[in-house]
Amino acid sequence: MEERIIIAGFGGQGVMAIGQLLTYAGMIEDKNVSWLPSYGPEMRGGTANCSVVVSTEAVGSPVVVSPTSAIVMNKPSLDKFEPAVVEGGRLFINSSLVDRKSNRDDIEVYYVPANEIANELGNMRVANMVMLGAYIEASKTVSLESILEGFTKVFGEDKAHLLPLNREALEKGAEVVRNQLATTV
Amino acid sequence: MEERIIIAGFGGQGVMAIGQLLTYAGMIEDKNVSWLPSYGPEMRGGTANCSVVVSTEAVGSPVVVSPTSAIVMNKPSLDKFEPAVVEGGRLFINSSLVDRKSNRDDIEVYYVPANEIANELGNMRVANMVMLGAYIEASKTVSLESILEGFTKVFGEDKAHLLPLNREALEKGAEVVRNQLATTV
Amino acid sequence: MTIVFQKTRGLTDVETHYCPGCTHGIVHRLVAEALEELGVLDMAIGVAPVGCAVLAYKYFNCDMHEAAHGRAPAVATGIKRVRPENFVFTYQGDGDLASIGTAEIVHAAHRGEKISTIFINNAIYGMTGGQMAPTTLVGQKATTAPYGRDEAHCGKPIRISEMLATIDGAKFVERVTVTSPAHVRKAKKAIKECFKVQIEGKGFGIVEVLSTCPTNWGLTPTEALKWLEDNMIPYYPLGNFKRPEEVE
Amino acid sequence: MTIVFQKTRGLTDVETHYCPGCTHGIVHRLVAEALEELGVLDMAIGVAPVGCAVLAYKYFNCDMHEAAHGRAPAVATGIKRVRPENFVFTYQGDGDLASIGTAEIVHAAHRGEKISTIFINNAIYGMTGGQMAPTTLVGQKATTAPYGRDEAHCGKPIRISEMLATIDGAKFVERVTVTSPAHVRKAKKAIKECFKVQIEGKGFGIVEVLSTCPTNWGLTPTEALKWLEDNMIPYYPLGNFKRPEEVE
Amino acid sequence: MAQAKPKIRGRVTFNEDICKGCGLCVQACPVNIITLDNSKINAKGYHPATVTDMDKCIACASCALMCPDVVITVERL
Amino acid sequence: MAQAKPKIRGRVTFNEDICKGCGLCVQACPVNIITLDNSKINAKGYHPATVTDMDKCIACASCALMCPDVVITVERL
Amino acid sequence: MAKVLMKGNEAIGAAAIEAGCRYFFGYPITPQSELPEYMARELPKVGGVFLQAESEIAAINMVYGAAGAGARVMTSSSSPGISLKQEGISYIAGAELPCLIVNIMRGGPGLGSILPSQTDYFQATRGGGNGDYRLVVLAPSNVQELVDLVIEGFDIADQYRNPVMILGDGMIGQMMEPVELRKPKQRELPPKDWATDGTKDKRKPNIINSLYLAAEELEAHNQRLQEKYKKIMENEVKVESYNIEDADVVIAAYGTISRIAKTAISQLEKEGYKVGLIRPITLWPYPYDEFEKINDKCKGILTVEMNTGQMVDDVKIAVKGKFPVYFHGRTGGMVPTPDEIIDKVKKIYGGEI
Amino acid sequence: MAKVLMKGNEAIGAAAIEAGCRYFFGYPITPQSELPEYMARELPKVGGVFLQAESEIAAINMVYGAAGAGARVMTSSSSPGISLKQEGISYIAGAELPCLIVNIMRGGPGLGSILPSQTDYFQATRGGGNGDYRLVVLAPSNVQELVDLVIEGFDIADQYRNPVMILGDGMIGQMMEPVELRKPKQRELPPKDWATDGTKDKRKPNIINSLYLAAEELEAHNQRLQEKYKKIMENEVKVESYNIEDADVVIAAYGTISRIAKTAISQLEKEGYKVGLIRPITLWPYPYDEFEKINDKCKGILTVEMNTGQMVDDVKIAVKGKFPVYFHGRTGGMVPTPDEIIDKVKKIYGGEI
Ligand SMILES: Cc1ncc(C[n+]2csc(CCOP(=O)(O)OP(=O)(O)O)c2C)c(N)n1
Ligand SMILES: Cc1ncc(C[n+]2csc(CCOP(=O)(O)OP(=O)(O)O)c2C)c(N)n1
Ligand code: SF4
Ligand code: SF4
Ligand code: SF4
Ligand code: SF4
Ligand code: SF4
Ligand code: SF4
Ligand SMILES: [Mg+2]
Ligand SMILES: [Mg+2]
Repeated sequence: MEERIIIAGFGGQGVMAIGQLLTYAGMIEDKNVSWLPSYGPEMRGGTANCSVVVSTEAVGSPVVVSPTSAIVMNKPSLDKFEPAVVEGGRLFINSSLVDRKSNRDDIEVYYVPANEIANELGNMRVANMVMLGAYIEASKTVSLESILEGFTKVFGEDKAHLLPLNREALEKGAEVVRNQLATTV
Repeated sequence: MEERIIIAGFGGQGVMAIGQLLTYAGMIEDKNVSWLPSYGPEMRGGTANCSVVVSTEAVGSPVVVSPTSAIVMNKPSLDKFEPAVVEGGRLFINSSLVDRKSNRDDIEVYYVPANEIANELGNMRVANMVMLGAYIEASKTVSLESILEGFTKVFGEDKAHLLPLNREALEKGAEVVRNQLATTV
Repeated sequence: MTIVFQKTRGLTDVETHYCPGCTHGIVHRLVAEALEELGVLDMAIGVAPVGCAVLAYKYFNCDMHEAAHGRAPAVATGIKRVRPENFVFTYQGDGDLASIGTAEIVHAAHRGEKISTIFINNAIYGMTGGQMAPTTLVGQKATTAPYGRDEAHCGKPIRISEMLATIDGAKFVERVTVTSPAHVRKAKKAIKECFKVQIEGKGFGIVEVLSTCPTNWGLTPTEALKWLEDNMIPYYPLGNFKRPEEVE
Repeated sequence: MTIVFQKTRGLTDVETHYCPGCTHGIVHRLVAEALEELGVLDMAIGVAPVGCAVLAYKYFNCDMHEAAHGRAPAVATGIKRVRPENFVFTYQGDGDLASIGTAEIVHAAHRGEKISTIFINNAIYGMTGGQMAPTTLVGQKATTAPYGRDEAHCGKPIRISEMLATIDGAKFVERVTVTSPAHVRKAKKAIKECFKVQIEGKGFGIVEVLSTCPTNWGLTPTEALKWLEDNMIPYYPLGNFKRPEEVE
Repeated sequence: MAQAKPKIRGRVTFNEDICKGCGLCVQACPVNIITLDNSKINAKGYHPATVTDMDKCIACASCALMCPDVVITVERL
Repeated sequence: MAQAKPKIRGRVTFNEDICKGCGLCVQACPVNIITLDNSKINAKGYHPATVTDMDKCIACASCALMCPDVVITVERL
Repeated sequence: MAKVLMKGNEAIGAAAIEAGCRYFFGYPITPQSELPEYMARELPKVGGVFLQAESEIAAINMVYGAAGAGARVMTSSSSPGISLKQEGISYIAGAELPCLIVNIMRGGPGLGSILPSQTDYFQATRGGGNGDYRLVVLAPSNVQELVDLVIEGFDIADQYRNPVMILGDGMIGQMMEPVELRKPKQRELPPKDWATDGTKDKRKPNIINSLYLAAEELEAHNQRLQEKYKKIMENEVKVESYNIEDADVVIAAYGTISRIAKTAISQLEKEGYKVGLIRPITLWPYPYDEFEKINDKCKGILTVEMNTGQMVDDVKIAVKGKFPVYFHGRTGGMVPTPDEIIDKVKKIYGGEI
Repeated sequence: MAKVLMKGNEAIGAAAIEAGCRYFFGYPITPQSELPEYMARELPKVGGVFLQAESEIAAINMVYGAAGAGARVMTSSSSPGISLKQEGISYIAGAELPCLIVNIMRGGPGLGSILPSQTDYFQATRGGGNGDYRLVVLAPSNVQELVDLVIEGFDIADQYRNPVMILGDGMIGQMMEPVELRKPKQRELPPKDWATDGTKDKRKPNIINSLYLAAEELEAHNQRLQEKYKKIMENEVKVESYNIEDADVVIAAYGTISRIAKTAISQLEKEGYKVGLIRPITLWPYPYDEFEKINDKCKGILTVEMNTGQMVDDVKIAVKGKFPVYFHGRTGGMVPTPDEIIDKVKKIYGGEI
């Protein structure tokens, strides 16, 4: 198993953070993992993305060129990474901020109204966790428990009180996927 | 013909200058020439020397390791360069400042009381020219006229008035050699 | 109907990459206006630094050089010596000018190079993500001073204008800020006066502009203005430190 | 019978390579005496420059580093940060400190490094054969200013002590000379006071010594002393520019 | 109510597309007629500045002087 | 002739071998008793400094203070 | 110690502290700034000193001072900043002082970009500074190896009194991977009795220096250095190789790029190609001998780098004309993909290049 | 023009002025200080500007500015000073500006000594700075050639918009030989329409720059550079060779050392040995092809340098394992003698090494 994930969005949407969380969870589950941020000129005020690899083999290239999954939090990211997803791969679209549908029909596409859900949960900043929840539900790359275990490692012990909120966000995201799978199947 | 000359003495004795003069004269006579100063740590307050090559062929190494002639203006220079002179070569010793004799018997050795002669001429600073006069008389590497032709090139037009004095110094040096040859023969 | 304010020809149409509310943008405009108003835009050659203003060569509508970090005054010297008839300026940050480029600015001043320098003091390394600058205030946090700048460890911030004013060849030295329209007007006046010192061949001139870095200060743009006024101005007094006597 | 004057233990027995009458030698002795008299010789670590004093590491009877040209203050910083309990000093010429090493000396001062600097201002590059220094006087000839230093071309000489005195971390700044026994005594006093500033942990100190270079000035040693007094002192006023308040 | 003296009137135009929503103009306006339009997001992703009551504008150009992105043109009517 | 008050007397010793004949001590001596000995050339090639009239020495150490080469030792007798 | 997920730049800091490094002098530059930032946070906690220098030049000269005073000390920068350090590095090598220098390379020349590259290979392995000196140059391919090499690097530096360089690209500095801080093999390290800490009137002054005015002395010094370098060449070569006894094509690649090469190789193997790998871990001393082990029927060596072909010189020197040497490189922050490599290998197979 | 006797350093200055160079920015350092001193004297006479910079770094950045402003400009230094210029040189190469940089090499590493050496061969030919750039490196062996190469060097720089380096040792800087200032072959030089002299409202702004933030752009820029370098490699190789079709041993040497090699060779010929010479005049582009012409029965190549063996790498690359490569070097200011070379050649003949 080798999952090569790209997570992309505006700076500030927390794409780096969920990438790290996913990587941490993979490590906890004794998989081989790597996380690589984009840190190029697009950083300032623009979009940000990171590459995550979770694999049962040693990680080859930490640069993900043809992702098995892509999580896109805004429209520019969709435009950029949609074509790169491998055939049979998965694409997770934050449908709160992206108004178009994917035009790939050879991959699984999930539409997650992440900002709306986060809003309902009372904290816009967990939109990223909603997307992550959706992703792990669909891909089973790591378990939700591993994600939560990594939470304080990535965000620090002083963020422990936010665990329940984040668990809820992850679960809501997972729910969207389950529902979508239910309707499509 | 290849003359490889080392000229050595205290800083201030004008060894660099007569080296340049000789080189210039060689150039005037359409020979191949090079002049290379020592500029190492021994410079400050110590001894100075230069390598001159005058040759009918292209000059190979500008560094003179085994001189065909050596002109030494003081004792440390004699000590340093006496052993280096090639068999059959020439050694010119400023006997005003060097109190010992050469212990080589396979080379021509000339003893020139350069400072005394210069003193007689009323200018201690031409001791170097006395030595040079001796050298060209013995070696015939270049003519005295060529040396004089190069004089203002090396010392500047404003030193032209010193030409007669310097000619005299050169000739006195030559005389010493002629006399010495006369006695030895 | 008269136009009271519009974009100067001294700026290109390229949108800047500066963060929202960063006062680099204000200073760019003032410099460009001064070039235009003094009639030297078409003969101006600017030198951009390494720092947030690294892309200034895209923004000023005149010939530009991108210099190595800190070396803008040396680059400007090279240009000015070749083209004494042109107007030559550098635009530098506090990491660039007050840290790595200390020797170059001091000696441009010392030689009395007929160049003009705009010095953006934002008490931080903006471009590289908020490291400490020599101008960072005592107690101010930076990524390389995570517990706040500690005087015992690395001294008090350096006051560049005061230092350069001791150098004879520096003929114009003034510190301004751009935290309010009134300050912006004063800053522009200083920049123009500084530029005139070059145009009149009198020597080296520098305008230090206390500037904000909302991003790395972790403040909103308006909070940043206030922080600057409350914290920087008391340590870095505004005012003119030197001008050619005739101008005074 | 008492010994009024003898060679200090602070100097090794190695004969210096300095030209006859060069005042580098006097300053060496004063520094060595100060180290001995303040009881820090055995814990001293000195930093030699690139310049005529390049071989100072052979002359001072304590641990020594030979630094790259101009970088002695940075080298001293590295040493002092590792060995805060030791006494660390640099000995630098005006090419070394006032030209290539400008940034390093300014920032050692700015950080308030607890090191002491002896700055030999002889208005020339001695070691390399008499090129112009930033401290060369207007009109003074040098091999790279063959027609005399021209203010219009490269400004007036820089006054380092005045400049460094504007920096907070520089706690002791004094300019002295060694052209007479009286001046030599004053110079020694300044050096000792400067060293004490380090010993007491107060910050950075520097003593600028106006010094001769008979060789490259083309003067005899005694003429050189006079030239210094007649020409350098008027431009470089002697005196203390800064001392810690408590000491004053 | 005091007699209004003949008032200078102005008009400001925002090049909305390049506004970064920093709010410096908002704070600078002496008559407080600029706000950030939270209902809009421009191409750069910011809420652009806009004038609520143009009639009150006195063409003082304070907004323009403070704008780091040269978004604003000011006319005196 | 005025009555001589009890005078301080001194002795200076030169480490001649390392003297560079610069003359700074000559100029520094308030009682003018140092000269360069033109009749001698030391190992370094210089005319070393020497005292002409030791009795006049007042042990002021001016010579030693000015000597760049630490050639001189001064004693008070 | 349990594994933790760390960014390469921060892992360097953690490893250095683990190795006993207590002094860091540096200057910010992307993409390595997380390292000084980490040191600024962590060194004070262990009684160490982080100091931001006024420039890279000041930083390397502070390192020179600190190393001479006997400390385990390090500095780091990225390409243009490393260029500025060249004089200082030459002095440190000349004075034979141990220290660790990290170069997290970015695109060049000049200001270039902040994206990853391997474009300072020549500078690192041949000396960008003046004189005949060598750095031990270590090129890790993942964060664990980075950590291991940093820790061992300090020992190598101390053992030989020689500066050691960690040569990484922006990628390894920025990426996160699981790491464990573990001790390297024990080395016997000579005492630092040459360090300056004051004579305390108990010994002759110690002198840190690279100046030898007399030709004979400087030559003798250079001979000593060369003998030391010979010893390092004999003892410290590190290389990973794979299947070179059997391969039809051997890829030579170092650092993160070697991982991409590995991905390409396993893909190629699935398609039936026999492709080997030589991954130099020490770029100096270079593992020339490893290339002798390549089987005779090998069709060629493909060097892959994020530059325009610098290690190619060493590969050519190593193979001595026995095999053709091909090159694939990307520059400016572009990263070679497995597909590009696969394509190139197939072309070599097919005799198309 | 008649021949005059000139010191190498001064001859460089005279040649530069002859070539139209009017701007010099430098900093004193032995053994090249006569060059700035000459320029300080002579440039004002021809309306040029000599400026002593505050440091080598300032000097090279002044050159960057002046070159960008369209001037023929030069700087010079010696080894440690050249190390300091590496960032600046990388910027100049990156921004594609023409200029002449002179390195009159001295002993290293570090402060080393002031005596002649050839110890910056790697730095000059491989780039001591960051990034994939190249300097055209010219290595004259006598003062006349020095003068010729300086004059042509300015043209090469302008033709390719690339910095050119004159790499000499302290010996060539200090020695006097007869020289004649003569024009090189005429080249067609492109107009400097990229230079900054103010838009005068007649054109778009000119920008001098080496920053390309986007990977694609920087890669494209590097590709352009590489294409230019390829052209230079095709057109500008200069090499002198002697008797390589027949020699039993070929000596490879450059600069002044090649003269010593020649002396050795003529001595050896007298004794009946057949010894050839390859003397690269351009060290980059390197005359690799010349080595192809060496006859098959040659027993080996002896590289002679005043360093510990740097050009040896290029010789190995050139001969591709066809001949054994030997080395003889002296360092620290020691100069190889003809006798040493003769001895080494005889040993190669005798199979003793
Ligand atoms: C030689 C070199 N060192 C370091 C850097 C990295 N660098 C880029 S910008 C910068 C600091 C900029 O700070 P400042 O000059 O204050 O400008 P600001 O971004 O705050 O406007 C640094 C250190 C570099 N590009 N080159
Ligand atoms: C990087 C570098 N640049 C230049 C030099 C050459 N150099 C040696 S000493 C010196 C100047 C010394 O002058 P100063 O500091 O005034 O000392 P002084 O000799 O006058 O005492 C220079 C430029 C060098 N060794 N290293
Ligand atoms: S980082 Fe700071 S200085 Fe740079 S553009 Fe952003 S706000 Fe301005
Ligand atoms: S050159 Fe000048 S400074 Fe140097 S030792 Fe001689 S007199 Fe002193
Ligand atoms: S011109 Fe003045 S009044 Fe009008 S909007 Fe701008 S700041 Fe407000
Ligand atoms: S100041 Fe300019 S950029 Fe900022 S909100 Fe106002 S118009 Fe927009
Ligand atoms: S001690 Fe005083 S009096 Fe005696 S010789 Fe020296 S200077 Fe003259
Ligand atoms: S001062 Fe010293 S060196 Fe000079 S002459 Fe007197 S004793 Fe000799
Ligand atoms: Mg800043
Ligand atoms: Mg000096």
